[in-house]
Amino acid sequence: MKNDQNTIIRYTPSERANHWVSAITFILLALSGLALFHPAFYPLTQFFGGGVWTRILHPFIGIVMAISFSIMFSSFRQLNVMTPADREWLGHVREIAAGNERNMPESGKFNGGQKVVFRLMVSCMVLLILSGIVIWRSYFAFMFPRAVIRLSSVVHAVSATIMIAVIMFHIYAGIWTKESIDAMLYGRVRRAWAKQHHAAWFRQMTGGK
Amino acid sequence: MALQSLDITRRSATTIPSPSQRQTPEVAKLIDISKCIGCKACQVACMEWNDTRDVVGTNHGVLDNPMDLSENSWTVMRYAEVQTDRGLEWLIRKDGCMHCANPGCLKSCPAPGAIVQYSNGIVDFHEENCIGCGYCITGCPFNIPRLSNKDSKVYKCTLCSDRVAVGLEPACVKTCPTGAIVFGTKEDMLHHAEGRIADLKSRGFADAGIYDPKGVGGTHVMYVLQHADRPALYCGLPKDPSIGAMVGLWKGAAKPLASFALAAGALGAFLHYVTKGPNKVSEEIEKEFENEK
Amino acid sequence: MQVTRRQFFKVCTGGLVTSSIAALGFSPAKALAEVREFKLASTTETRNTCPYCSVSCGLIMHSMGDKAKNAELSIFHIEGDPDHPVNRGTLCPKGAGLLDFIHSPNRLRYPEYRAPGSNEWKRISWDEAFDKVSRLMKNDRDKNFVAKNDAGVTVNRWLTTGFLAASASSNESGHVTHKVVRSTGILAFDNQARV
Amino acid sequence: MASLAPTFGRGAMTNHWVDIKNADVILVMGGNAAEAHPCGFKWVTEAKAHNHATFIVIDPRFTRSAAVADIYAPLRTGTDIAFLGGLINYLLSHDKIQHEYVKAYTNAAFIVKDGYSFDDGLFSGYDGATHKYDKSTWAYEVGPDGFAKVDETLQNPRCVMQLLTQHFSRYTPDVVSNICGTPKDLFLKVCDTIATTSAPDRTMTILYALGWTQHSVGSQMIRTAAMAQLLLGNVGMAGGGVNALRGHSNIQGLTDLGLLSNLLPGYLTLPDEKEPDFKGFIAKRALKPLRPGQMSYWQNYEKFHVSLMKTWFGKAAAKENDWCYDWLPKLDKVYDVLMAFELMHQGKLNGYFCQGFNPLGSIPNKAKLIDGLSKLKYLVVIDPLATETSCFWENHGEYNDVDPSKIQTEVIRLPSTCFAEENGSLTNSGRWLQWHYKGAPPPGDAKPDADIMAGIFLKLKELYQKEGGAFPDPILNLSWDYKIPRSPAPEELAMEYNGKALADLIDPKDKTKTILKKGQQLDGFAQLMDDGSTACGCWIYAGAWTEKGNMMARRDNSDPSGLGNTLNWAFAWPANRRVLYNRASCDLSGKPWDPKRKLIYWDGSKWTGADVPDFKPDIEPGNSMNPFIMQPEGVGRLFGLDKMAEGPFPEHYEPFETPIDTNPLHPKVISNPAARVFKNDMEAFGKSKDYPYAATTYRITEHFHFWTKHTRLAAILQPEQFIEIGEELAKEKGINAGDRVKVWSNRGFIKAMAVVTKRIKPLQVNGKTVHHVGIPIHWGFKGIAKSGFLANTLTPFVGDANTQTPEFKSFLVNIEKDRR
Repeated sequence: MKNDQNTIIRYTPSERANHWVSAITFILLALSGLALFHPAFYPLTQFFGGGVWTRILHPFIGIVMAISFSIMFSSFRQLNVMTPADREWLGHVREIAAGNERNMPESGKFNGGQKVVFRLMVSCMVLLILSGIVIWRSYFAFMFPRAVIRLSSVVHAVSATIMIAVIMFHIYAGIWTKESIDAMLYGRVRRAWAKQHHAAWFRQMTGGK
Repeated sequence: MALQSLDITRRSATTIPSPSQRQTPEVAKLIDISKCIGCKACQVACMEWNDTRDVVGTNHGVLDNPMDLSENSWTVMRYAEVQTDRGLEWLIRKDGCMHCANPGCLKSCPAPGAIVQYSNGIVDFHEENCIGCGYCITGCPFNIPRLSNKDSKVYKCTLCSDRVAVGLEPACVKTCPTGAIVFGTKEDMLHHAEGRIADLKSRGFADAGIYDPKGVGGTHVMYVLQHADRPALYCGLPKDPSIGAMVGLWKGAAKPLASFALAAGALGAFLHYVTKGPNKVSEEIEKEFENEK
Repeated sequence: MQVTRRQFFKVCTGGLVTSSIAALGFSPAKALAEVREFKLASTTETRNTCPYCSVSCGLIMHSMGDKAKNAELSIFHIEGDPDHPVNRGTLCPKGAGLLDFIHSPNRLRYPEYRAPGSNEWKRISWDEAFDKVSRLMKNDRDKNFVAKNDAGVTVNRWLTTGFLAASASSNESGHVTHKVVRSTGILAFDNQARV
Repeated sequence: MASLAPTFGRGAMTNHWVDIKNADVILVMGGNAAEAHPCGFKWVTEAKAHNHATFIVIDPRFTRSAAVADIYAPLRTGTDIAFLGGLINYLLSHDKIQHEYVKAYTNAAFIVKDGYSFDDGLFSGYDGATHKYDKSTWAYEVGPDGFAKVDETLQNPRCVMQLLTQHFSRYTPDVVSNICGTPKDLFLKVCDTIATTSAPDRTMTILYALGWTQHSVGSQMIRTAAMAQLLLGNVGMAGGGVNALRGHSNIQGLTDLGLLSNLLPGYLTLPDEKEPDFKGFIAKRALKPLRPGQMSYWQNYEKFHVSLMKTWFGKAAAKENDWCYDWLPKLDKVYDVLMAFELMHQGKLNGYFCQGFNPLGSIPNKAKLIDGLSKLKYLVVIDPLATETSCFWENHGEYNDVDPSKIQTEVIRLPSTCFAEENGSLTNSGRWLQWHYKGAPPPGDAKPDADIMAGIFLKLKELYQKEGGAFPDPILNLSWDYKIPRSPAPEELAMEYNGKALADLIDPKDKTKTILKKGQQLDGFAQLMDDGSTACGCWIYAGAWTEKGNMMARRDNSDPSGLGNTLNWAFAWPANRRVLYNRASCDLSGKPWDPKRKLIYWDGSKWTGADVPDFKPDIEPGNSMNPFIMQPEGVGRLFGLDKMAEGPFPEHYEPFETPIDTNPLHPKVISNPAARVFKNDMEAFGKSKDYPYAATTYRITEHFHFWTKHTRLAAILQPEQFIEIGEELAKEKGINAGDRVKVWSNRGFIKAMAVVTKRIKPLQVNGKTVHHVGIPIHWGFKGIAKSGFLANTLTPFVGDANTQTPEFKSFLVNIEKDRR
């Protein structure tokens, strides 16, 4: 997308780069995690060089994602403060799902839905990291009693499921809302897109024009 | 040997049933603690047969040694000096895999075929399939499997599946000098235990009994206890072991629920997309910005 | 852009859908399981007796090799002899570990000699060893042999060298040892019966 | 052993391992069968499981045997005679003896010579200067017919029964409890249980080992037990007897073969220098019956001796030279291993051979041993393993702190094969000779012991042939007609000790019949002759390799009687008998006391049954011949005559290092008055004020002496040296389990890990609290297990007065936490 007047900057290159690090590591984690979670997904271990490599790599990839995710968290934390408008937006969530955006209140850079997603992801990430360390057999598991490990195993599985579901939703939202992916791919969005989906942000960025 | 691979009741991380038409008798090892002198012959026979050697360690102020199960010690004697109403009793328990009918390790294992349960009741680890995640350690109600530092695989008592497969008793059973460990069909072992319990009762052990915990579906390694009412006396033998709610949740409900939830989510998204169409920028706004082009 | 969307679509949705189908029972994972190969399937079996305590448990020793000329037998497994009336196949911890006695790194392999004041062993041949021992014996015996005691009675004894016999060597060794030792007139002769 | 022979006639386990299953009561005392003999101990658990037997353990420590016992009673180490004396008193005073048996099969009715007395700790005839007894009064009254006098009513005040009752009447339960520290109620419970076996249909077996022998009164401890068994009628019975559990796989065999200072094979004895004359030598040993009609089997002594000499010296042994009588070395005293090390210490020994024996670990007072070995000119070690003895000159820090440059001993170390690498036989505790086969070649250049002895001998012979020298005759004439002289085959040697006919043997009853042709193997010792027509290397082993072949290799384990006498499995001496004195299992009329234990019986024409009769097979019941056929009087001895050093009846003496400084029975005679104590060793005894704790050494089940520290599997099970103390002492001394402690006696110190246990409890003895310190042996400065101290650094250099077995089981130490 050209860097012309029709577009405005939504994400900086470093934000984009970091997002994709998180995204890629997440995909790898989801695939390897699912492989170890349900036998049906075990063949996914082939992507990682077999079961043993999957077991070895998964926690290290997790660490990369955790670092990348925490950078993302610190840069987007302020932008994800929930406002009354966001709450109102969330109250109309069924309408937007049905394709009717008319009654939606104006959103800032992130709408209420995105902020909920952000919160869910942060919570899951914290749980995954903590529980992941507890069940990381090679280095840490021997430090914990088995009851804690068992609890952590459940926490890890449940929070991972939620995380995957939320990210699936996140990805679908990106596909469903046309041109959104441009923002994360090229950093810029068309002004029309910005006005349509994030009117308040659009105003803030352009002074209303 | 090839046939043996068919005589499988369960395999870890495998959703399809194993060939299960052959019916082999269920076997069991019975450990009569009232006959055990704690000589550790079973520990040696186990290492000798299985070609493992634990480290030469140090003394820790007790007779136990090696102090715990390890990837090389698949069985250890645990010594408890207990003061009961009969005076001092030295209760010596041979610890090792119990070969549960409903094995927590197998349930927890994510690697297909790394843990199998044969139709004779033996729960065996197949290290070549093991990925070293240690989930079996998490899932075991008796804290038995041990992860090797050398190869990151998990090891435990096989009940000498290689010996049993050719019609021999396990190495520890054969060697036991006092006959505290006996082996046979589970039915015969239960019968043998009855006789032992009657003898113990006649010698004043009113609470003598068998340890074959139902919480794990019964075991293929059973104990005769002088004090069956207090298994904890025997170096913390659990009273009512079971796979546990957490492991049940993790390896039980969570697996299908999560899979279906995710599948449903994906399907829902797809249907939403094809029914409602994409969320594009509205015509009005497109027009508004038309001029700018 | 379109391509990118499709990629996401494929990876996420498609992957999950096929996985879900697999979850319904079409697992491609193959789990073969076999027990460890039975290691005694073809060995040379030899009957023996445990050399430790006096229960004298029967043993079956399993050796690698079939006694063919070019194969050197090496014992790799020992277990109790189930036919033996006393041990009936059982072995105590010492007996069950006999394999490591046979193969102990501290087994002696060669005759060795330690010279007076020396701090080391020197490997010698059997001939050298027998020469040295017999020479030391003869010198001492010739010098100190007592043919008659003070009262003039024939006593024919050699008191300046002693012999401690084994406790686990065979009766045949014991028989020949006794013969040899008494023929020299040694009286300071004992075995481990006391300790 | 030195007490079983005087009591019953033969120094060996009376019964055998499998027979233990027939017992109703099993007493383990002076031993720890579960730890030291686990596979033999299985027959205890079998007796419990299938015979509903009661199992009693008496030991200072709650051992692994005690872990499966029905009754456990503690006692202070070294006080077993007091305990068993109390038992005898209990049996007599509660009339719990088997009267018919005692009257017929023991010397209870025999009249003891006038002059015999016991007073204040000493028997008649004591000489305080030499510490020896004149034993002439310890004898029977002999009538003009040459037979001992008896009183069948047992009422004569000089009869054994009366003297016995009087002697042990002092051992009341209170006295026992005061000396042993055993709670009185427990003592009585034990007595009560044992007393039940006085019934003819109940038996008790006693299993003991070095826990009895390794005391300065060890032999008398065993004798007390043997006497109790006679009173209960348990000797000769299936499931009865006094069973010495030998420590090593072939120590029974090597003792049978006479590898001891004063013995010849088959319990024949070497001549003393006071016996210059062959006839006198034989006459003293070929004992005439002391009662009418007795077998007194030693009457055949000359046959055994002559046949031995024919084996050793072949043609050179002839009637004319009294069968080489002069070639045998004559004793002036007994040169047991303690004496040998004393001589070494005095610089009187120049050369020493250690064949499969590690005396540096096995003989008391290591410091003295190192000193002695350092004074030798040469030391030859024949062993499969790198023993401490062969390396005594190596410096191993505090474990063996010596300076090699100052040790002038030449050491030659010769590698021998181990069991797996040779054919041959071992004799187990139950007297079974079992053949074994080679499974692999030895490592490196190691050779069998027989080849090593042959190599040394042939070289020595060559030197004497070439150079001449001191009295070479026995060396030059030693028979050595093995097919390969430098490597005598085990089979040849076995055939040699079995013996063969040197001429055709004619049946004395029917001169037309030839029993054996010249050169044929003997069937048994009954065929031995005193005219030089038979050769036999060990008369009790005759029958081991007959014309039928190797009887020791027989492998038929069938047991038709169910009593465990597998008569076609291997060969048992004597004459394949499995239960010694089995004639005593029947009453006088030849009917088994207990039909369930029908070992042998009289079938109207001969003795027969599940065992080989230990009796003349055609002697009818009712005849006066009695079951103990080796004894001139034919009966078991309650009164031990002059066979023991300290007295005909056992008496409690304290260990030489006693924690109570007195003997509550007779304070003037504290310890064994007849024990041999060397001067410097007496000085090395410690006193209870400096060394307040009673110590005892022992084996643990994971290890075998000093061998298994060289094997990885055993080293894994118990890797590091430890000692055991009770919780009370640990608390007093501020020692926690797993602390490193220092234990020292008047002779040295060791350091080890502390195992603190409930299994060792303080005992109340003579108004004093006595704590025990348990000291397992097994570690040293060579091996795969962690290096440790040889435990004999601590032990006193004194032995039993009869056997010179060292007092490893009772001495004094002090202990503290090692604050290094």
